[in-house]
Amino acid sequence: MIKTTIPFGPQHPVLPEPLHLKLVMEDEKIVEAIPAIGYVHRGLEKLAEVKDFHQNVFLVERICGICSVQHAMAYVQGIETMMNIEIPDRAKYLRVIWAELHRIHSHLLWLGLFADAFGFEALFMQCWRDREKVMDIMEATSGARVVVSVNVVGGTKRDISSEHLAEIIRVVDQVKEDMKNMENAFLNDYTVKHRTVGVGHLTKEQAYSLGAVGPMARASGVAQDLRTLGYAAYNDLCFDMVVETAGDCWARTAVRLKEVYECVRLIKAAIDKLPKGDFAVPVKGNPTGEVISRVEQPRGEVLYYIKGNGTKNLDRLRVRTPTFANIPTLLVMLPGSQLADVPVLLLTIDPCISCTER
Amino acid sequence: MGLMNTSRMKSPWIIHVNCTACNGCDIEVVAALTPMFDVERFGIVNVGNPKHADVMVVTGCVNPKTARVLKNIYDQMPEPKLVLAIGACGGTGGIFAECYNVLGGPDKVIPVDAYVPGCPPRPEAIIDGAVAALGLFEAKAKAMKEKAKKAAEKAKAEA
Amino acid sequence: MFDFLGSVLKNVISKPATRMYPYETREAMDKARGALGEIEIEKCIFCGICATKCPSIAIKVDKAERSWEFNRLKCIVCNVCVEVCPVKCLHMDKAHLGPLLAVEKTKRNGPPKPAPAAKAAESTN
Amino acid sequence: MIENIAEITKDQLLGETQKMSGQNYRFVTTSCVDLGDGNLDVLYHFDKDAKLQNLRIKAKRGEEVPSISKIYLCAVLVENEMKELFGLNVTGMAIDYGGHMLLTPEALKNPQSKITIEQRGEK
Amino acid sequence: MIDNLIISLIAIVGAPIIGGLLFGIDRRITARLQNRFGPPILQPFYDFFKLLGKESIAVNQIQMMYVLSHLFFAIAALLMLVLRQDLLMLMFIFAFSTISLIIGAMSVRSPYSKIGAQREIMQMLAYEPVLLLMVFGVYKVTGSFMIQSILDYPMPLIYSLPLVFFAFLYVLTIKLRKSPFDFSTSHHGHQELIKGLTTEFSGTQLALIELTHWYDLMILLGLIALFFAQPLWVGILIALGAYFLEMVIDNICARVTWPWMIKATWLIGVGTALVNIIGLYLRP
Amino acid sequence: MEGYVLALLALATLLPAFCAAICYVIKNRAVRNFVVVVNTLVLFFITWEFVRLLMGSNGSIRINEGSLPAHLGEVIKYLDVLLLGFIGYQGLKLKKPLIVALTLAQLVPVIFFEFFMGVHEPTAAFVIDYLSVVLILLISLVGPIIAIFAIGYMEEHEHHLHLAKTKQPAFFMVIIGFLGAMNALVMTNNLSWMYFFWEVTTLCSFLLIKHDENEISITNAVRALWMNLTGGVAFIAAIIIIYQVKGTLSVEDIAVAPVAGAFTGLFPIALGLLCIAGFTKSAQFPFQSWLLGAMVAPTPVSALLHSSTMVKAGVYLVVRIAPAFIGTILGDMVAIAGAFTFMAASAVAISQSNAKRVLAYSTIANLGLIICCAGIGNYVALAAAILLIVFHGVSKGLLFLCVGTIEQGIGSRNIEDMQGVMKIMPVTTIIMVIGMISMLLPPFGVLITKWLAIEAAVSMPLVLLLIVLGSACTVVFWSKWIGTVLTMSYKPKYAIENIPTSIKAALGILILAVFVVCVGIAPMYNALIDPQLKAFHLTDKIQLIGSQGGLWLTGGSNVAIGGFAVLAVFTIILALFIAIPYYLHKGKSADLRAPYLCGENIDSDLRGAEFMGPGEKPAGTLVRNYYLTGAFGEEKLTHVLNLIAGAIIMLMLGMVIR
Repeated sequence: MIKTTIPFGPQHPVLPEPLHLKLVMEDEKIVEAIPAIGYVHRGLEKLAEVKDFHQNVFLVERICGICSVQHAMAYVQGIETMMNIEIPDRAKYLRVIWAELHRIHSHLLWLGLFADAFGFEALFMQCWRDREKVMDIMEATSGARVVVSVNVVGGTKRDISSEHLAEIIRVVDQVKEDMKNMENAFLNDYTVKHRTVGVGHLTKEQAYSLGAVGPMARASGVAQDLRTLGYAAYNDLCFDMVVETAGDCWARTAVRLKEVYECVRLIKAAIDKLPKGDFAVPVKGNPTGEVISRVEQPRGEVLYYIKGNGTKNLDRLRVRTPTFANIPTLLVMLPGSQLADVPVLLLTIDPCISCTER
Repeated sequence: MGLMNTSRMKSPWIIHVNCTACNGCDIEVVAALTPMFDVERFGIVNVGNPKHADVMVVTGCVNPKTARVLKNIYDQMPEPKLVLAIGACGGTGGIFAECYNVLGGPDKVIPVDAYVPGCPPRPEAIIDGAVAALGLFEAKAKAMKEKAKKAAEKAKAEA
Repeated sequence: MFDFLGSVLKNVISKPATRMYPYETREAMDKARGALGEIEIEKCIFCGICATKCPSIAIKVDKAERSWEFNRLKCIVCNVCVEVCPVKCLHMDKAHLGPLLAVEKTKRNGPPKPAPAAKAAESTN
Repeated sequence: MIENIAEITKDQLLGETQKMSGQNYRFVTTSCVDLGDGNLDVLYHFDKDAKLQNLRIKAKRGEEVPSISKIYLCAVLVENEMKELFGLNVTGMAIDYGGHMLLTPEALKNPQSKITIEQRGEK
Repeated sequence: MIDNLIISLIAIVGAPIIGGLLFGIDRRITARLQNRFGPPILQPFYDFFKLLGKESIAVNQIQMMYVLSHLFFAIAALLMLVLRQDLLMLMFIFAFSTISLIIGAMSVRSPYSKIGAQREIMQMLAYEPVLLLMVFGVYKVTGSFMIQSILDYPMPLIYSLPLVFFAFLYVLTIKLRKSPFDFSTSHHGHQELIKGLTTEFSGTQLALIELTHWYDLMILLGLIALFFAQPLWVGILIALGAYFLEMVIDNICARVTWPWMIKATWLIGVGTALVNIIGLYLRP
Repeated sequence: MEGYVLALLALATLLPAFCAAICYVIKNRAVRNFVVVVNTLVLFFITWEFVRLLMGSNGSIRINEGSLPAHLGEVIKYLDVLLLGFIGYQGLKLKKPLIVALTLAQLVPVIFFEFFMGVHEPTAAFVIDYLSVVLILLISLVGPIIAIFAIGYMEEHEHHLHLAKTKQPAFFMVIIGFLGAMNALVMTNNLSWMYFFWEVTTLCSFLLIKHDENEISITNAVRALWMNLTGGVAFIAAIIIIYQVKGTLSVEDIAVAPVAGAFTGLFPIALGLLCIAGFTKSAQFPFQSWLLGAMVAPTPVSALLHSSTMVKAGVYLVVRIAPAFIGTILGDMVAIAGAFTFMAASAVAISQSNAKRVLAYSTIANLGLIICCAGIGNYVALAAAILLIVFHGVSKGLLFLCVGTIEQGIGSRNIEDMQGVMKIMPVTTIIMVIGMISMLLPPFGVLITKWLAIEAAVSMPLVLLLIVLGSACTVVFWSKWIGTVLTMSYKPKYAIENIPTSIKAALGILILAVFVVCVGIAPMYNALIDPQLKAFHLTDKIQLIGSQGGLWLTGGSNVAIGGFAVLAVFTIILALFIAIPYYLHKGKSADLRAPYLCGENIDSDLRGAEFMGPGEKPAGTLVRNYYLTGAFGEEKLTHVLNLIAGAIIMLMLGMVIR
């Protein structure tokens, strides 16, 4: 029997990023899918060894534009642990606010792209329209829309003024309001459900053994969210984990949708409890030793392994990003699905290839 | 101007090529397509297919693997075509220029017509870049015609 | 099936969310980092701190030649150079800068040291 | 500095990993560190209930290290990456990209190892 | 004879102009439905002329042949409509037009183009029975297959064929490649098949395909108008209304999968049309 | 005058038989080829003469028994027994009890009927009317062309099989003999004689399918034999009943519109049995499997069985007796059975990737449509039925020959392997594509008949639904096949393939015939088919006329209620054909780009057949057609469809019994 073999990517309009799949199909049923990466590999981990540890903050932010805040957060937290720096409480809360704003923007972005993957253009536009509100407040508070550069070793780079805090509350409330409409469309619309329910099903055991992280794992019922570690100010903000059990694309959508509400709640709680005081401490000396720092990104757990050698340069910076952990699930989800589901499945892991390959 | 040139200026279809970008520019390019900035006002549509596209929007620096892809996509676009490089990486490789697997900006592989600075540039900057690039269409079309004429003459001479 | 109908119809009767850029420009945010502004070269002491601190090596300072060279297409707009400059001769513009048609570096030569009164000479290469 | 780290030899690796798998640990990733002169440290990170458990083995560049992808399929990517970037010869991977997962055949070999960057500097 | 010639000429020239304008309005309204400003109304014409001016590249020599055949047969179908010929044969000629494009897309070795063509074939499998049943319903009412007889029929057909009209609207979504049925090629670029059917057509070829779409639109709207042929202007208004409905549906639906579409079309489309026709039999 | 006709008649039936004998006896290739060509030319001449004579007559050419040689009837009786004996002997030799049983089931009634009942033979032994002439045209034009094709084909075929001793003499004997039997079958007016020729064709097809003598061909030949023998049993039963009821065996007298009240008793059952005989011969569901099995035979055999002979005998019989059951419940059931076959065969064809099987299913479908039209039985429907016999015969003959040629060229009959055949065999490919288009699209004949069938089926919604669904399915399998063979990448120059002269000649004549019958549809209809329909004395209000280069349906008052100007569309096609050389010439390699492979093309590969896959390894792209085996899979559907078809036939018999 002759089977269809086609390339999928690296230049493909449904993929914002270059990822290549070799698909082998029968009619449109995928029987084999081999991912190929390397289109975004820059060698960033090596570059981090020649830049100094302050400059590396800007470098790790640019591992990925969508989760830059959390990348920087994981990195600076690692360095701070290594150097035993106790940062001010206000900085911790500010980091949480920015991180959660970033999570909202990332999830809205994902929801939009996901809508686009199953051909729902209006929904895509709606998501991105609402996301712009978050982008605006990001620009107002940090000076840039995407790569905000607010985290530095020893705290944050800037403070958020009280007017801006009020503005943030207004915006997140508005986003929450807008989400209601979209939630209905994402979770209840017949055509959308036709494309998501039962597609790319992962059982809890599969998700766990494949090392899935973040919303991928939580949608399969694996209660795993590193914010429970209580880094930054998460310990003080009571935080609810969103877990779904269906394990399909629908559940992943639901998890991310509900996380947006959770983010809104966290931001408001953080602003509520925001202590007064300094937002950064001066940093002296150089990092030395080994440390592992983990942070929950919008896409899941990111792991930083940092090895310092007492100079301003690092010996090794190793980043394991959430997408890297989620790609193996594709090996299980893709075979047996339809060609039309490939973009849906690819997006459902919320791929961030630039993270994956660094 | 002429009807053809007006049409060219008013209907630039783009193909967005992500070389080795960090996603920052990509999401800003996509944001430019969405309601808040809506570049369809200028007739800009993301067609995602080099054979239909007039303007190639490149984000990110180039590594050996994407260099191959970029060249290939560029060759598949019909003349007259423009290339718009987005962001610091699109210009010089930006912060990644010193990485071992980075060759530099896209201009190492294909001719780039306009650069949009920023890391990442705002959607407004991308719109500015697109508008600036469109002005180059007339010259490009002329060059295309001359090239075709030369090829025809050459074929005639050979025959 | 019709769960999104309401939103769509609301959109059609409401005003488009589109900002009519470039016909209408909105005011830049207070803290916005648009682009590195023009250096006040007469203030510059060519200490080179900005160049060493720059994460993406976009600035080159030549003490001997008393020149400050900036590659705008390499700049990642991180604001570090502005923060570290001891004499505050650098500043960040709120508005972004327009597109470039070629890769060009901005080179500014400071006034020669012996004659601080001389006017700033400009050349672009 | 790193908690819960166990130093093992590479012969013990498969056994220890099997044990981890038996105790329902999730595989997180491996980190490879070049110590110079072709000496590599390989750390295997496992996680259970947000607690990390690490294994460390020592190896030389080019040495054979067994793949754990038969136990944890998700280790495939990272093992291919180590093979490609550090020249660690991981054997028996479930999917073998033949050392060209990230880089083209013309690119520099083992670019993240210490020696390469010095060679690069000389050029 | 001279009358027919003049009508044909007007149709050949006028249809693409109106069709193009309607496409422009479609894009504008779609943009508004998405809360965007949208392109100028004349945008399709800009696109068309720009495409004409592009370098002519191809994958093989005779791609253009298929495109021309696609265009010519669409024009032939339009002429059959305005000259009030046999409705059933019109459907066949119209199908020929689509098949030309399918074959053209399959004639290149591009995987996306080929898969798009396969999907288009599946679409034909879905909607062809409905179109033929529609013709049949028309015959049951008017006793003739000629379009002339519909215009001569004293009552609008909609009174006797409401469900057939519904089935036709359903098919219209497929024919206009609107979401939820834009599998083979899509008006916006984010699809698993790139541009599917039209991936390998560029420049002039693509311009002619666009032109054919305009003709197609006019034929389809013309067919809708036939249901309300008395008086014709009501029919035209309803046709425009149906087109607006398609735009709205386009914007409130995700793309479904084609196996589902075939099942649904055979069930809903063929089903409703058949119920209507059986009703006609039972009616004294 | 009569003597001339008699001579022609003898020539039409006996010349092939004589030539067949020569082929068998003189085993010289040159002589054989010469005989085949002469036979062809003579058959062409005979056909022409028949047409000429018929035009000059008042509707039919009749030959009474009296003018035939004496004892011809007796001779045929004995030959009949001999033939059945031979078939029984074959059954014994192959150790197939079923065959022996079925043979006995025929032999006993035949002996009883022919020798002990004292049958009155009808006075008009041969009646050649327009229907007969249409069939003769088909048999004597397409059949010999296939024989000519076989000259080149069999040479290559045997070369391929490395046979020690050529089997061609026997092969050509059967093929040519087959044509004689078919000619006789469509001319005779005597039902029992028709039965004899019917059995001759059964035997011939058995011998031809068995030709390669390998295991699978013998199995399939046996299947063909027993299925057709079943039809034979039905036939002989019908003959006996009809003779009991009507007291005559004259086809003319049987095939008349039933007088009020006459359609009762056993007569409808006899007609039903005749229809079943027709179903088996034209491979209707559930008897389709023999025709599919026949695909193992060399391609000329398939071509012959599918286009002009064998299967056409079945539909000929049904159309011939159609006037007897028009408007009755039997007619309706026949229509449903035919329409069901049309839909079922078209649906199953979607899942087939073997080119010959696709063609086979398409044949079954079209035969179903013919039978369906005969069952509907109004003026338009019968016109469609007869037209379809012609169009289908010509196009399908051409297609089989093309597939055969391509199969020998590329060594595969799988549709998927035909990607890029354009490069190897451009001329054959283009001819084949035109052949396929003529099966699918306007303005070619098969579509026109489909159009007529739909317009005729308005009185029966169920039939209509089946036709409509079936015709959607036909679009699927034809268009994907056309697309596959037309796949090509840029090539500066196309070399014309090297194929034997006989094959070239056969393809050339047939493609010409395809165009001629389509362009000349109006005159052909007016000259040959309309008179036949008039002779059927149909009372429908809706009539079909050929004018203005097309066909037009007219209601009572001469107002067109449907119609199609074939010539107008031909002009467009012609214009497009003229455009081909222009674009072939205009295309330059400079304008060439590789197809889009997501940017991972391998640079030197302009065909786009390879891309850079994972791990920097090149991988091939290949897109297979969709076969929807999940929904239309053959194994899955066949049982269900056979059951339904069987039920329809049972119902058909049951409803007429009452």
